[in-house]
Formats: sequence, C-alpha cells, structure tokens
Amino acid sequence: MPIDKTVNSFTEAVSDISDGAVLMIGGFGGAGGMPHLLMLALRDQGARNLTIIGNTAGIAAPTGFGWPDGVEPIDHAVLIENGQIAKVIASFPVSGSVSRPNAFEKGFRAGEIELELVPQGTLAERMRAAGAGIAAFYTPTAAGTMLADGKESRVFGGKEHVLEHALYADFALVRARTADMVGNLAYTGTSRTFNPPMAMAAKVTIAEVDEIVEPGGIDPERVDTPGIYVQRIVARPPASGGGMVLP
Amino acid sequence: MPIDKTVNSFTEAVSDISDGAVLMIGGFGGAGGMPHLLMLALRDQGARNLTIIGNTAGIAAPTGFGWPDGVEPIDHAVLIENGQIAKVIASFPVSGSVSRPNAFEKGFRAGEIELELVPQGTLAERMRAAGAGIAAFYTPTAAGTMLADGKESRVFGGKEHVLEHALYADFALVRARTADMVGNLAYTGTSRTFNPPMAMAAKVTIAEVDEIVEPGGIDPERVDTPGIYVQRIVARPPASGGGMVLP
Amino acid sequence: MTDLAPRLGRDVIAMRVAREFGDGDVVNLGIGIPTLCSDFVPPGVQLMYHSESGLLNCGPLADDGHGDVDLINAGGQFLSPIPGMAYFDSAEAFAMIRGGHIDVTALGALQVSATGDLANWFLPARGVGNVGGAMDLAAGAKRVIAAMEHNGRDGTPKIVPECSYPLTGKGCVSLIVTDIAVIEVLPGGAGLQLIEHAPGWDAASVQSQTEAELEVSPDLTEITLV
Amino acid sequence: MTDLAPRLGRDVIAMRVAREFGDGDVVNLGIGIPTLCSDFVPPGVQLMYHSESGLLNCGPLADDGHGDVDLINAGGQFLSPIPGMAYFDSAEAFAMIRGGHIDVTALGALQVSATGDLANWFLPARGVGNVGGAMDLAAGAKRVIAAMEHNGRDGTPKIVPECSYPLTGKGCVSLIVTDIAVIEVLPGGAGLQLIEHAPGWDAASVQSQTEAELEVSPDLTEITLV
Repeated sequence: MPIDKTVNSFTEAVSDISDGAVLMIGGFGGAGGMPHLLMLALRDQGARNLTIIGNTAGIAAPTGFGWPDGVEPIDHAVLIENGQIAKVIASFPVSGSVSRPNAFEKGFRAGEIELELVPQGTLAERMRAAGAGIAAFYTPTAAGTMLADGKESRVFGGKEHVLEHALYADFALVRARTADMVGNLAYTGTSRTFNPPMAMAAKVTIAEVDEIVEPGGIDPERVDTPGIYVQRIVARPPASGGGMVLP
Repeated sequence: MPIDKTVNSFTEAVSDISDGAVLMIGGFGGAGGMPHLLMLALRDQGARNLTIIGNTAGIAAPTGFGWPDGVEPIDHAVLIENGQIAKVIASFPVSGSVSRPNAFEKGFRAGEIELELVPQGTLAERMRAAGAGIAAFYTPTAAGTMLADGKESRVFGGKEHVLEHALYADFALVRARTADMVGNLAYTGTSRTFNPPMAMAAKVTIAEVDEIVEPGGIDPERVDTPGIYVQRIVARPPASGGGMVLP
Repeated sequence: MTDLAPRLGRDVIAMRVAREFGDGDVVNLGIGIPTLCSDFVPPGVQLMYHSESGLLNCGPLADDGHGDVDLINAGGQFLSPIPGMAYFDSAEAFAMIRGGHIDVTALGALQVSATGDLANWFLPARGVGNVGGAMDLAAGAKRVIAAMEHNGRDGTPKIVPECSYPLTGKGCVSLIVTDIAVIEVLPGGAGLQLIEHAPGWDAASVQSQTEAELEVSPDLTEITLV
Repeated sequence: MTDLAPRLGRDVIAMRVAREFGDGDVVNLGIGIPTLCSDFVPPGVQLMYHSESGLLNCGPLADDGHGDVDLINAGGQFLSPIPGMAYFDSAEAFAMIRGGHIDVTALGALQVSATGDLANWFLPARGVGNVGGAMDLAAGAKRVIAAMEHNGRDGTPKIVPECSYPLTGKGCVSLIVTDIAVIEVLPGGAGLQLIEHAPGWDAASVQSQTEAELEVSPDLTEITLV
C-alpha cells in the first residue's frame, strides 16, 4: 500500500488527544495559518487540562489582526472558553487592549490558567530544537530581563546568553495550504510562522489543509515541511478552501 | 537605485579575501552545489594561510561521487595544491580510499595543514547556530567518542549531550541555481546541502549562480536562501549553465 | 514646567528616524510610530524590510478591503506584495533577527535608561503582558532606535537614569528619537548625549523633561529633516 | 577454526536487515551492505527513504549514464526521482536525524561491543578518517542496525567485549546482522543474545567466531528470509 496519511474527518484526527496532553497550535494570531477546524473538533472532543503552546492564546474579538471584517475569529478562545486549558505557553497571550481582555486573560486573572511567557524567537527556536534533537541552547534574547529569572546564563563573546531548553509536545495542530498523501506540506505566504517548527517538535503532527494531492502534486523543491514530520493530514471541506477562513 | 547585489566577475567577487581569512565552501563533495568558478578565482587571487570549512576537503580524482565520467573535478584541491590552506574544518576530509589520498591528506601527513574533524550534522548545526545568533548548543552526537574529547558535556533526559559552539566565517562561497538581484537564492535538488547554513554563518556570502533574474523572477514561496544572507551574486558564463559542471 | 514650543507629531518623529536608514539596509519596524517610518524613507535609499511574520522585502500596507490573510506584518496588518519577496517560518524569521542580520530596528518605548536599557513590553499595572518579538529584536538587531514620545501622557519623563518598568533588553538602544529631541546613547554605558532638539527647544528645556542626565553635544543642532 | 558451513553473501545480509523494516518506516541506509537493503524490501512494506544529501523519499539508484549531479545520495551515487520527494539542506537533513525522526538506520561496522557500542568510522592505522554523518545517525536514529561481516578479512572477530577502535556512538546498536548470525543487543547494557544463525551454523560455532560472550535465545532459529 502506498503511504497515505489522510484521515477522513476532523473528529477522527483529534480523537486520541487525551486529558493533560501538551499541544502546539499553529499560526501567528490572525486568520492565516491557523488550524480552525482542528480546534473546533478538539473543542467538541472535550479533552481537558490541556497545555497549549503557540504565539498567541487567542486574539480578542471583535478584532483586526488579519481577520476580515465581520468574521468572528476562531482561535484558542474556543478551547479556553470551554474550560479545556490548564496552561498556556505563548509570547503574545493577551489582547492588545487592556479594556478588551481575551478569554485567556480572564482565565489567567481568575487563577484558572497558568502562563509561561516566552519571547517569540525563543519560542520558535525551542520548538525547532526539540525537533532537531538539540536539548538546549544559549540565546542572547531576554538576558538581563525578568524572563531570564532563575535561568542559567553565560557570557559568550562578551555578551550574556541565557540557556533555553527544547520544547516538546504530544501533538501539533498545524495548518497548511496543500499536503500530498505522504505528508509533505506547502504553505502560502506569511501563513508559515509557527507551523513548520511545531511540526518538527511534536510526537504527532496533524495538518489541516485546503487540499490533499497525490504524491508529486507538490514540487519537491517547494515542500516547506517534509512529510517526515507529519503523521496525519485532513482536508477542509471544499467550500472552506482557497484561503477562506471558515468552513 | 534598486538593490542589485550583482558583481560582474568572479575575480572581483573574491578580490577582498585576505590572507588568514576563514572561508566556508559550499556543496557536499560531488559536482552538484559547489562554487567551482569562485574556487578557481580564489586560486588565481592567491590569498594564503586560509581556513576552509566544508563537508569535504576535496574528493580524490579520478573519482565518482557525483562527478560525471571523464570530468576532472574542480574542488578544494585547487586551493590545497596551490599552498593556500592552513587549516581544514570538515566531516569528510580524506578520500574513501587509503591508496588514493587527496591533496588534503598529503598536506595533512606532511604537517602542513591542520584538521578539525566535525560530525556532518554538528557541522551544519554549528553554521546555522552562527547565523541564528545561538552561541552554543547541546547535541547528543559524538557523546562518548573521541570527537567529544575536551568538550563540556551534560546529561539531558538521561542522555549525554556535548556542548558545541557556533561556527562563523568571514566569507562563504556558495552555489545556487538562480539568484534574483536582491540576493534571494533557489537551489536545485540535492545541491542545497551546506550552502544555506553557510550563507547564514558568514559575514560576506558570495553566491555563484547559473542565472541572475530580476526581482520577482523567483517565486517568493520558492526562495531557499533569503537575500538577507547574501551580499554578492555572480553569474556563471552562459555556456556553463543548466547544471553543467565546467565553465 | 510648560513646554517652550510645540512638540513634534508622530509623523515627524518617524520622518527623523527614517533619516537613519542607509541605502540597502535591512530594516525591521516595530508597532506604533516605527510603522510610520516607511512613508518617509529618503529618496535614493532602498531598504529591505523584514517582518517577524516571515517575510523579507514586503511592500507597503495594503488598501482596506484588499487584504490577504496570508500576507500580513507582525502587527497583523495587511501588506501588498512586491517583486523580490521571500517567505519563511518563525524559526527562520528569528534566526535572522538573533543572528545580527537586521541592520536597524525602530521600536517604541515605555522607558529608556541612561545606559540604553529598553523597557517597552510590560505595564506592571496590567499584571500580564505580551512580549512578542521585542526582546529578540532588542538583543539581535545591529542597531536599535527608540522612537517615542519624550514624556508619558501625564508628563512623566520616559528617559530615566534606570528603568522602573521590566526590561526588554539591557544596553541595547543606540539612538532615541522623541517629539522634542534626538539623543545618542554613548557606548559602554557612558550616558546620553543630546545631539538635536525640536524647533523652539533648547538643551535646558529638553533636560527639564528628562530624568536622566544629558550631556550636550558640542555640535547640538535643531532637528533637520532634509 | 574452520567454518562449519558457508557464510551468507552481502545480498543475504541485506535481505535479512530489510525484514526489520516496518510499513511506513523512515529509513536511512548507510554506505556498503546497507545500501543493498533497498533491493530486498518485503512486499507490502512501503518505506520513506531519507538521505543526508538532503532528500526524503528518494527513488532507486539511477542507471549509469543517466545521473543528475543534483540528485545524489550520501554516498555520491546518482538517484532517480519518484513522486512525493522533498529536498532540504544539511541543517534540516540532520535535524531529522538528530531529532529522532528516522525510524531505522542500517550502518556498516568495524566493531560492535557487548553493550552496543559502535565503531565504524576510524581506522587508527590511517591516522585520519572521515566521520561524515555516522555519529549523527548513531546518536539520533530510533533504531540502529549494524549490518556487517561477522569477522574481518583476517578472521578477527568484530563483535567484541569492548571496541578497540574509536567509537561512533555508545550503546546505540540494537541489532547486529552478520553473514553467520543475527544478534540482539539487550537493553541497559545487559549483553548480547544470539537469536538466529546461518544454515549449517549453531550457537557454539557462532560463539567461536565472536569475542564477546553470547547468551543464546531459547527461541534460537535458523535465519529465515521469507
């Protein structure tokens, strides 16, 4: 049988995510590059006490940030409002406006959700390190700031560096434009962001895509995430394809 | 003036490489992905006491390793035989056959050239680290072997890891298929190898390409090495284009 | 103390910052005043814009209603495409930043200290904040310019001996451009030097709005924008 | 001691190694006997080949005279393309290896120790050697199979209590397939267990060719290739 990583439904794709799992959720914050339908399926599946790792923890609605006017964002808030999230690891967890707190901020203030705040570049690099077998690395980012408190540091070339550790996950929910059946992924424009390093870092990477094609349907020169990092692929319904945000 | 990183000749492209410079030279070992004409120009330019960093230090001729039959390889040997090399940092420095030593092995045995042997993956990662501002990292590769002698090590997750440091260069001589004028590069097939991490690691990256196109001539989704890493581009003469090995 | 003369607008601050960009520079512009800089790049200066969203060589902001969700900047604003762009992921976007490949970044600031420490991400009153890519830019860019109002809305000086807000980076700022002055951060923690003032202002009046001590450049001039 | 029976050919060793590959496995084959394994993959088993040259899902070796210099494996041999390939650079190729994304690698060996230490890169007599990607594969692949002749050309046992040649990796080998036996390396440094022998050989005759002590599996069988 030729390799075929296609899963037939979003429900099936997330069915084995158990309580307490550590999840990475792709995208930057806006509409592009986020696995909306996987998040909705995970909400319906109901696993609790989850740790979610990503750039944001949801943007406050109504919003801008790449969401077309009049479109209700689907993001981490669907899981947070459903009480499924125990911990967030993110670089941009709250909304840009104090007066419009997002669901995460409310949960954080209520003491229901724990936060680990990580600089954006360190977050991406910790994911790549996990995927690349690098246990830890020294970065100049955050040296001398409160985000380095309690961390080892060391001077290289006259500059202080902080020791940061690889960040692993049980599952990554990522979003791409196209997958071939062996799991190679191609993205569109600025929708790459955290999806490729997350695909590297997770034990099981589940990719939500607009289109699944035969092997060879993606130019091998144009593959962004090689199939070695991808365990399951699931296609959005045709009506939601082509860059549209909603199903 | 629109940005245009084109340099008109190979001679000009390497003119400021001075005695004692640290150079990375791209490619894997075979004919593909190596900056042949930059190496020839550097031989003619004559800088001495150079450190060269790359996967190999030249393959013994006559050879296979991706060189078409009957083609005399152009590789690191042109610099070594010309007495320009003081030190080699490589993972595969000698030929596969004891009985056919390459120019490096002869120089090494004569005590004329120093060697730092680095596992292939560690070599690539040390280059990427230099380009990515990571001063040092912990890798499991080589733990417990003679290539870890004298290096710090530390256990993460029950497994011994070795501390390896970023590897910088003054210049990288890389080879790509296509460049646009702003320095974005696209490669062909397995000719990527060490070229992209070298382009990241060097202060000045000089790319030898088959073709220079206007900005937009490379699909932005298809750029392998973004122009931020590339300072100079120089085109091979038309007759040497299209994957041919020689000028 | 009453202001001697009007303060410069945000556009003018951006215009002055843009004069720092050299031809061919790779530039990353933060949210706020820095974003405005791209409208005021001097003629003959060609820049390569970098965005943490995974883009090199972006075009200007896209007209409303023509946004592509797959072509945004780090602030979530829609961009227009230009020839010669390159897309990449967040690991690569920050490799570029951390690795010293950004020539200049302009960032907003809550406070800048006498030794160039930058505080721009955390308002302690909120109790939680977004760090985003600010610390990476502060640590990694070759040159960090703070583009900011000289004082807070309540008049509080933002240029201070030591930051009271949590830091973004230590000793990272090399130039401060405000609505009344341009101030150089001297290397090696040697303090601040006032090099330009807004029209109608002078060294004493700028100092009166500044909690950190300012050395006055012997070449002190009025801010020029040409 | 004279051999009891003929030794298996390199093709047969490769055939036996190939029986270890599971459907869907990502496999990296080293130079030498391991390269031959791809000719003997059992029916119904679909593999994803990985090469350090920067390639996933490569096709078989290309016919002579049809080589593309931009489509080679780690040994410099020409490959043919197949649908579903992906190309990447060396940093990524080794991220895959080091990060544990390779299910099985088969490597040649100069020596394997009783605790699964592997020596396969350095002949001290030469004084200089090529490490290539061997140490990365030894440290990173989920499963390392040593595919080798049981003895050196001069008869010297290659399976030894402790390697005398410089190591490629410590405790990394989990299975040894030779021209006379299949031997499991027990977890936690608990020694070696003989699980299969070549036709005409038995536990005693295999042990006589082996310097390390072999525990004999209660299920010891003849090597089967079907």
